[in-house]
Amino acid sequence: MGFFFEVLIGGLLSGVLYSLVALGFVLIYKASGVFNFAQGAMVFFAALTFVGFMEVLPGWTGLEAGSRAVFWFAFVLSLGAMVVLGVLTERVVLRPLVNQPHITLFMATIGLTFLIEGIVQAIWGSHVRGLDLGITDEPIEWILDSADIIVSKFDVFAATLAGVLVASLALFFQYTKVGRALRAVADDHQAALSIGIPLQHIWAIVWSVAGFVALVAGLIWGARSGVQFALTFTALKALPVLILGGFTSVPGAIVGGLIIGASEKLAEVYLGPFVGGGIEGWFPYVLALLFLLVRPEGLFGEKHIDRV
Amino acid sequence: MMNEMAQTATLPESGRRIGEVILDLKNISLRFGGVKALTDISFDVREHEIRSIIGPNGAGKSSMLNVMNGVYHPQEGTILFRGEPRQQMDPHMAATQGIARTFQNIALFKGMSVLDNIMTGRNLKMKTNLFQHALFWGAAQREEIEHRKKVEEVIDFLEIQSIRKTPVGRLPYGLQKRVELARALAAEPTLLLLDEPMAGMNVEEKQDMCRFILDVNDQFGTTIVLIEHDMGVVMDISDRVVVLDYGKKIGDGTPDEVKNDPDVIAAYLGASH
Amino acid sequence: MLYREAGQFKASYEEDQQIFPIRQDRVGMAVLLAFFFLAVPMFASQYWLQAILIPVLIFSLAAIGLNILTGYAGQLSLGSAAFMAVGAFGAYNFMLRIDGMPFLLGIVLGGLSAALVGVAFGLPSLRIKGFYLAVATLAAQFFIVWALVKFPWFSNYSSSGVISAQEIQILGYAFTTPESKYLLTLAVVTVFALVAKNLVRSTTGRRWMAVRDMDVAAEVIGIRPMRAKLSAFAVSSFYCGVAGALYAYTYLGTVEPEGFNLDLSFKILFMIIIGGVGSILGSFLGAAFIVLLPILLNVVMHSTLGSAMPPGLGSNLELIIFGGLIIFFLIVEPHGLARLWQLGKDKLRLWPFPH
Amino acid sequence: MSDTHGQTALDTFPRLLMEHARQRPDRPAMREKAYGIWQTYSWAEVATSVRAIACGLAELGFKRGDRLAIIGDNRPRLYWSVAACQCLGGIPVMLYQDAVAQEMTYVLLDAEIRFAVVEDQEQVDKMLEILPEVPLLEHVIYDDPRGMRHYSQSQLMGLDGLHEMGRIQDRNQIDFLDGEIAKGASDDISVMLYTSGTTGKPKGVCQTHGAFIAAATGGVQFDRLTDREDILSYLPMAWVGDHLFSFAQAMVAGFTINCPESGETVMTDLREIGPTYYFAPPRVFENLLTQVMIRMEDAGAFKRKIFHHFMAVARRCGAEILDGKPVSAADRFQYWLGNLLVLGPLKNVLGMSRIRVAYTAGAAIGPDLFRFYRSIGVNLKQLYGQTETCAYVCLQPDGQIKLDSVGKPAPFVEVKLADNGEILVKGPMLLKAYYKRPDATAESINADGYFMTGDAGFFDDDGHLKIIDRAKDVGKLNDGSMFAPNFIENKLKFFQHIKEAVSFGNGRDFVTAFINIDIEAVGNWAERKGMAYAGYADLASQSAVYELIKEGIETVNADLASDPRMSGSQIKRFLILHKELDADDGELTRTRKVRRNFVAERYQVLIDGLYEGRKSQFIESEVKYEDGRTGKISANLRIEEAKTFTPRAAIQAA
Repeated sequence: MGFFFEVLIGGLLSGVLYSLVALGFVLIYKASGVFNFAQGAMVFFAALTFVGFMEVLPGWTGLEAGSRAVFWFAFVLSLGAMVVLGVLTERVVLRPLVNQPHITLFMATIGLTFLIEGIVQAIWGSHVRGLDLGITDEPIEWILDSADIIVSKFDVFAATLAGVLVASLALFFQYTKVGRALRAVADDHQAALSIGIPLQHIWAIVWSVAGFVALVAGLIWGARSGVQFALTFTALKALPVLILGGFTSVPGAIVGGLIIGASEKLAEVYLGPFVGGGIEGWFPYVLALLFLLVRPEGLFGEKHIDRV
Repeated sequence: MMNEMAQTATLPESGRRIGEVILDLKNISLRFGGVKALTDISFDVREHEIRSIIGPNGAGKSSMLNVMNGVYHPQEGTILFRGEPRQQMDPHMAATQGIARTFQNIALFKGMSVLDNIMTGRNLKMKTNLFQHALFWGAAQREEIEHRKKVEEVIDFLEIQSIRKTPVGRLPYGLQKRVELARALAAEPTLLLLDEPMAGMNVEEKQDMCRFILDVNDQFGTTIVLIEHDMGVVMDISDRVVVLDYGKKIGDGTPDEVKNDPDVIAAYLGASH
Repeated sequence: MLYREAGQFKASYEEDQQIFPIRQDRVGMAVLLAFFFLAVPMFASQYWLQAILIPVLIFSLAAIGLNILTGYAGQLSLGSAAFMAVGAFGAYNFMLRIDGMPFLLGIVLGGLSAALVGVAFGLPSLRIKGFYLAVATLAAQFFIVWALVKFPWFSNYSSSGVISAQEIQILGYAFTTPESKYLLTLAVVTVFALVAKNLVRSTTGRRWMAVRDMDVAAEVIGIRPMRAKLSAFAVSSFYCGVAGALYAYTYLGTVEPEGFNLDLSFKILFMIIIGGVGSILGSFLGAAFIVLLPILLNVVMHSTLGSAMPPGLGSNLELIIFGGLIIFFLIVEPHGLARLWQLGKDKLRLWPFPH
Repeated sequence: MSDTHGQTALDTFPRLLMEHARQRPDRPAMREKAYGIWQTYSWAEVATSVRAIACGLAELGFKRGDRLAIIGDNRPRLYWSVAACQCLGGIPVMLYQDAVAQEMTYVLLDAEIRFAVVEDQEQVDKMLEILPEVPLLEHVIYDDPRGMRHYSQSQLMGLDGLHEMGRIQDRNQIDFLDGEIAKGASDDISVMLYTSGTTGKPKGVCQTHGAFIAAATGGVQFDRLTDREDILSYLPMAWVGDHLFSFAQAMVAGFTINCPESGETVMTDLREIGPTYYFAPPRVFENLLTQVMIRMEDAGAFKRKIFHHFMAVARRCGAEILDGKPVSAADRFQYWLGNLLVLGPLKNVLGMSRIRVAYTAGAAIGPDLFRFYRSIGVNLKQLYGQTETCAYVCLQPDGQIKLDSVGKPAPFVEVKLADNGEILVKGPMLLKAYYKRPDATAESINADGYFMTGDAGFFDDDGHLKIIDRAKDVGKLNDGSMFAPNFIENKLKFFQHIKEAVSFGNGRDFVTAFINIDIEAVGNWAERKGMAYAGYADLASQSAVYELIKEGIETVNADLASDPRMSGSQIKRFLILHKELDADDGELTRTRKVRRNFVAERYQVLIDGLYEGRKSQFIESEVKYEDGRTGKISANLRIEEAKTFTPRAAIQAA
């Protein structure tokens, strides 16, 4: 039983990370109706840019390598880079494609994925780098002692960070002017336009916020498994989460992430042996698909009625 | 040779005598979630007649049409089509039973030519399968040509020869409406549902469309259910008119009866003046 | 300018419905076929045949497959490579396990296996649309590759799932030289391209397009969206499957499941975006473009930078160019190269008038 | 002689038709664009259908010598009805399909029509409208049944039904129709064509089989037409030209006639068919040219440059190459290149690339227009003829094209000139008579059997006939030389800035002219020059405009001087009118022809001014405004002199 909980908790904690990436998708989808396949590439971009700055900043500024100052300086610069990326995306990709079918926008973000990957690797190189956030990936001792369950310190830290981020985003959208405008846009583009909300402005902000989320996700994932091209696959992890939770729902992204995280770990452990293992890659998808057949709009999605 | 031509050129004969009830709607109620779109509506449609549905915006006219050919499923009520009762239609079944329709917002296949759009109207009459299509030879080609001939008659009938091969997306609005009618006619329907066929047209286009609707009704004996806002047109061409308001039926009868119905005048005709 | 259409009137529907109604197009096509069937195998180098022309042809076939699903039936798929894998491994196993299995039948059976799998993964399309469906096809991509690796039976228990294609023999003739493999591939692709053209200009194709353009209206005129979509999945997967079998047999000779990864699926998607969504011709143009571009890039980079080229720059530049082109085409010419060709052709037909 | 194929000579149209059905049963006789494709009818099918229609008509009681009215667009079944009528020894009478019902009454009454075959509901409605006024009309047969469901009049019958009835009849009694065809004689009247009648009521011109067959045979031999020609039949069936080209010549040569889908699609259909033999009146060629120029305006600079370059090459040598005249190798190469890049594609897009022979007639064609088509390689020629001569008097032979002549007398035709210059013609193609008008017949054919065309003309040194005017308008200057006002005015009007011209000179010492400028063309010219003007009168009085017009007149004078017969007619003095000649003021006919005498009377003071050598002349005239009110306008018009040239003949003599 303890083992079960260990797997479950491990799954839930990694699920939080899925949620974080999925959150980036949801933000952009809600605001601009774009299914941003490039979210994974943005995570990679953010992490690599951050690590890249960490490497070059001491040389440029004379700051001590690995110091807190370098960390924050790099963080701010990376954040700036994400904002630039977001604004550019809005200008160069979204604006010309406004009013195009969703599927076209989706394909455009696949192109964007390649573009981002190519650019960031051309700038910083493509070798694997480590990233140390100062939190070690070791079991929390008192839980190990009291319940005989291994719970990684790092995972808890990451989950907490993600939780804080989600909460602050929720507050941001609930109580700031930009947030309210954003929700208005999500509800009805035309109406939002007609009451004078600058749509493109909002899009740029949302893409920047999504960039910020990508940066946080990139740091956590990068710290855990190294900053490498594989980070782009976080997008693929997040997709089933979205299907499960619905494209437009922030709570859906969170709950979906937890479910996917937990179930894929449990499936790997309990079902995997029967089929030769390695089912983590597709199990979330199959789970999400089965779920789709029952509830096409997702857990928290809105039911869509075809008006003719 | 000439006789063959003559036969293919004349579409099936039928007189324009108003006949039996072919579609009977009884106590139809339709809800979307908590919103009532239609409440306890009953009326019938007789063979060969032109039956109009009028009413202010949001009266439930389009919903009524959608119930008739199974796009919407009413929660209550019965639909009798040719005497067969069913609680609801499904669109495919409606099509096989000879019900065709056009839409308020043109629902053409934008990526296809006029000809292909109308050819899809023959879809149900096509019997060859995918493997025959793959060869496009023998039966498949024969069938394609046979149906092309029928489609050409419709094209000729609606006078759209010059746009035959144009992608529908490039056509002006009025012509798109005409192509949509052509697609519906290609199915040789017995019951034709037209949802605001003249909306957004200029006077000349309206006159043409009116003439086509009357010709269809006259030459092929097609029963027509029509939603239209232009009162002049409705009163001119309809045999009977049903009036809806807020999802309820408030009037039903010949154009003259409806015109003089105090309820209708109060709720609708009066309001527009 | 080259067209002389006066006097080319159609006196029957057969003539009117030809694939190439204009005589100059028919002549052009005949010349093109003669060039590729006769001149190319005589004069092209082995490198050109084996490393460029064969893969271009095979990818064209796969792109036609994806185009049928995405361009004609409107269902986005990100799992084309997986269906190619099914075709490759299917053909391999049919030839391996059934004695005297004729090669052509083998690849067709491979294609049919892919079609079956395609239908299975197409089932969700009945309930879900758009990128929900795209995600579902991703599931196919991951699941199929995983299954081919995990169940060694598929690869006849070779290590890590690698299979080596058997020698191709048709009626006792062994296809071993690049020339013969090229001709075989060309013949198969030509036939299937013709079949695809037939499908899309017939009722089947109109049903697909109707569902793509407006599914409610399609249903109302009696088209069953379910059948249309599933038939598109089946035909599309069949094409990908045959392409996969050729990929294994006439192109690489040795393949492993991991070779049919998501990147390959994306590549095929890019082919149809750049070549032209909803165009058979576009599938060929797109495939040629995507295969030739990196080669061209490589040549240019080497001749300009020489050995000074930093490692990895080539592949990153490739990513940037592909990504940029996709966005460029989607914005500027969503119908791709095929549309540009069409516009050029229209100009030529009206020459010297501008419109 | 007595068997069913007993006709020995192919001297009537029904016999020709049956012969084609035997000789080339599967060759296409007719095509019609309908239902998206060119529906094709072979000679055998046409013959069968014609027989059926004929038998059907006979069943209805159609007798030898009866007239059959035919009203509608160029539809195969209407052409077949013409042939069917001829099989029975009847006389087809085609009516202009766009005439209103009342206009048809006259012809229906005059020709005592009992049977009519009409195209569609529209024509049926016209027939029903005038039915009370034409009591003889018993049967109206309609081709297109659309919309005819509720017509219950006993006179009406569908052509389908008639056809079916006749088909059965023909099968049961195969000898009947052959017998009827055998009864026909070359000298029988084959068709009646009504002349438009600028003066008096229209007259029915009776033409025999022999006449039209002779005219058609002559034309076919002259241009070496074969049974492989394609012609587009789009001009009214009631017009003699259509009957010659689309019926008689097709019947003689066995070529294919092609009927367009509708009036709006003629240009598309022309492009699809790409006829090898083509006829169009000058205005069609003119509209086409205008369209070409307008469409080319939108082309990019580079393309325009290529276009204009090669058009210049074509103007320089295209017509010469077409005529087989010697042209330098360099020009030949340039033209070849131009043909490849511009001219060939241009002709193709216009649907003219297969044309072997094209004709125009009916009005004078501007030399620039004529030369344009010839220079791009379209073998456009002119012909001359009247309804009374089966539209067949003179033809321009290949390779001997003169811009202002109508060619040489056609085979079998004899042309001579009367003392007053009137053109007299004689030959097998002459009319038999005007229907029920022996007086008119006698008036138009002189004692020697020559038809008096009413046109004046002369032969040039190469034996080409030049038409100069209506004979009655031709006068003499005081020195005795010929004065042909229309001839001069037409030359003036080819100049793009001149819209109308009226010339005077009969019984005078020299020629003078009134000019109306073309407000659009001159207005454009003025705008380009940056000239300000307020309306027509102001523009017409500007001296720059006078200069412009003067240049044009002097060009015409130079041209006139080159011809010894015309050199005396050079315009010495002219003025530009202060108002446009207007039909509302009675100055023009409704068909926009100048009413010469009326104008002369009305503007007598101006004529006086011209001849009295004044520099200007005051004029006040009454005008009718569009709302019906009348008002007066006055102006002081400038009178200018134009340079005249010494006649060429005189130079040579000196």
